[in-house]
Amino acid sequence: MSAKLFELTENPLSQDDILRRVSRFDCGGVVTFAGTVRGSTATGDGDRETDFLVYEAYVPMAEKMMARIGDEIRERWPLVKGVSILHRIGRCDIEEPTVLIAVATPHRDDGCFEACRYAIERLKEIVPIWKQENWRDGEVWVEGPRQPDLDVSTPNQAPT
Amino acid sequence: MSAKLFELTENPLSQDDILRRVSRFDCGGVVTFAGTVRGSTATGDGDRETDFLVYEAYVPMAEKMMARIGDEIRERWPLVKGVSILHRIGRCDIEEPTVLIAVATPHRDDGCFEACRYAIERLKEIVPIWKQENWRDGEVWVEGPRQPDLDVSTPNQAPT
Amino acid sequence: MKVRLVLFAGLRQAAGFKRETVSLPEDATVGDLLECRVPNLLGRTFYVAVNEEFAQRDTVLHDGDEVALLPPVSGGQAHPSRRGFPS
Amino acid sequence: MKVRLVLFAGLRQAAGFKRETVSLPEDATVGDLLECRVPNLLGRTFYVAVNEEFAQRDTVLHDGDEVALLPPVSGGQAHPSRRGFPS
Repeated sequence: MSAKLFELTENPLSQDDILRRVSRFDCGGVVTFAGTVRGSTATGDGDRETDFLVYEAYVPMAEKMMARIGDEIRERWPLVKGVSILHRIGRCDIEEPTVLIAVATPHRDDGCFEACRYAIERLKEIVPIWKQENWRDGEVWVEGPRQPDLDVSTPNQAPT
Repeated sequence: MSAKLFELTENPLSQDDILRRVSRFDCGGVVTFAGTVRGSTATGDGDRETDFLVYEAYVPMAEKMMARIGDEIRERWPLVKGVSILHRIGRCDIEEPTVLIAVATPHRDDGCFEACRYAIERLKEIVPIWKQENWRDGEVWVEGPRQPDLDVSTPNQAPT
Repeated sequence: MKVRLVLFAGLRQAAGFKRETVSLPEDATVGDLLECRVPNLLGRTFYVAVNEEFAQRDTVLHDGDEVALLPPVSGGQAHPSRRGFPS
Repeated sequence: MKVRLVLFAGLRQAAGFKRETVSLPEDATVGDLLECRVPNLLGRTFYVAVNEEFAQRDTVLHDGDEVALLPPVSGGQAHPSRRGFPS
């Protein structure tokens, strides 16, 4: 099987494709998380509309960090047999998947749900990918929550 | 959208298909569980090999019970916007998905992981589908764990 | 009255038939039907549905009902399955 | 020595450039590079990677290093996103 397990791509993502990437003879449970582009987001001020997103990434580091999340998962959930993380770059339209994360285990109680949840949380902490939100009359690069141990803006930080 | 949300089928299941069935304009997170046919199962006596499975169902009741699981989910996780459950009948080969369950929510913290996990547990309690395991020199209809409140084998049971 | 009896999977195999129409006295219950038609299955664990809803042994039947005998379900996948018939 | 500086997303936009080669004295740190080349960004929250690994302000640089300035990541999806620049 030559498909990469951790990949950034400009092409549409396929859930069937990621299932094939992690499927194994000895696995019976696969959990896949798909993050899709919301066209409408409920806010205190009523619904906010989005037209499309554009993703930019530091590609080699992002793929390295996604592989690291795979390593962290195998350390925390030793029964996990397969992990794949795929992320779009470029323009993504409403309802399109922007990220897919699949985790395969022999049985459904072997950590596939927990590990998949962990992966999406970690992705949003350490994988250098950014989204630009575009709507009718504007655009903005969205920044995620600050990870204090990574922030270099204050000189006197503790080393990691 | 005319595709059924709760369906038994003799055709191969597609994760891309179920994602389309539950995708919505206002949802950004979809969790899909795939149960796939294990070719090898670790046991105390070493690995046990399976050649293929055959699924039989009480089709109208099974689809009704799958829809009921959808209702239970919307009651327990009111932010869930979409639920679909698809199950194979007939012969399923190694690594093929036999069941797909997809749950869509606006954000990933809105219950999509928990509701998907709940659905597979409930499916194994109340949805009348049975698997026949086939291996080199035999076959057997597998029976799941007994649900005491449904068992009619003892006359003096409590009414549900 | 007449009811339709349907059996699935291992129960179908054990009983040797899939589907049958059974004549019963008025006010017969699920239990009456089981004792009359499949007494040999009564030692097994199984569930009963009447018209696609789970029922109990004392559920009263009506003309035209469909009564299904259901082994403990084993759909889905991804759980250790057992080899050999369950006890 | 020379290092390559790369900026992404909102930082690239704010700095007005994407990529640049910078000459630095030996033993210069990440902090030295930032103060020398992008002092105007120092009020913002961002991370630094040296050769694709997260680094700190006092990480010492070497000739040929690639230093990337990374805004807090916002990949994935399915979380409330904010409108307008974060404070």
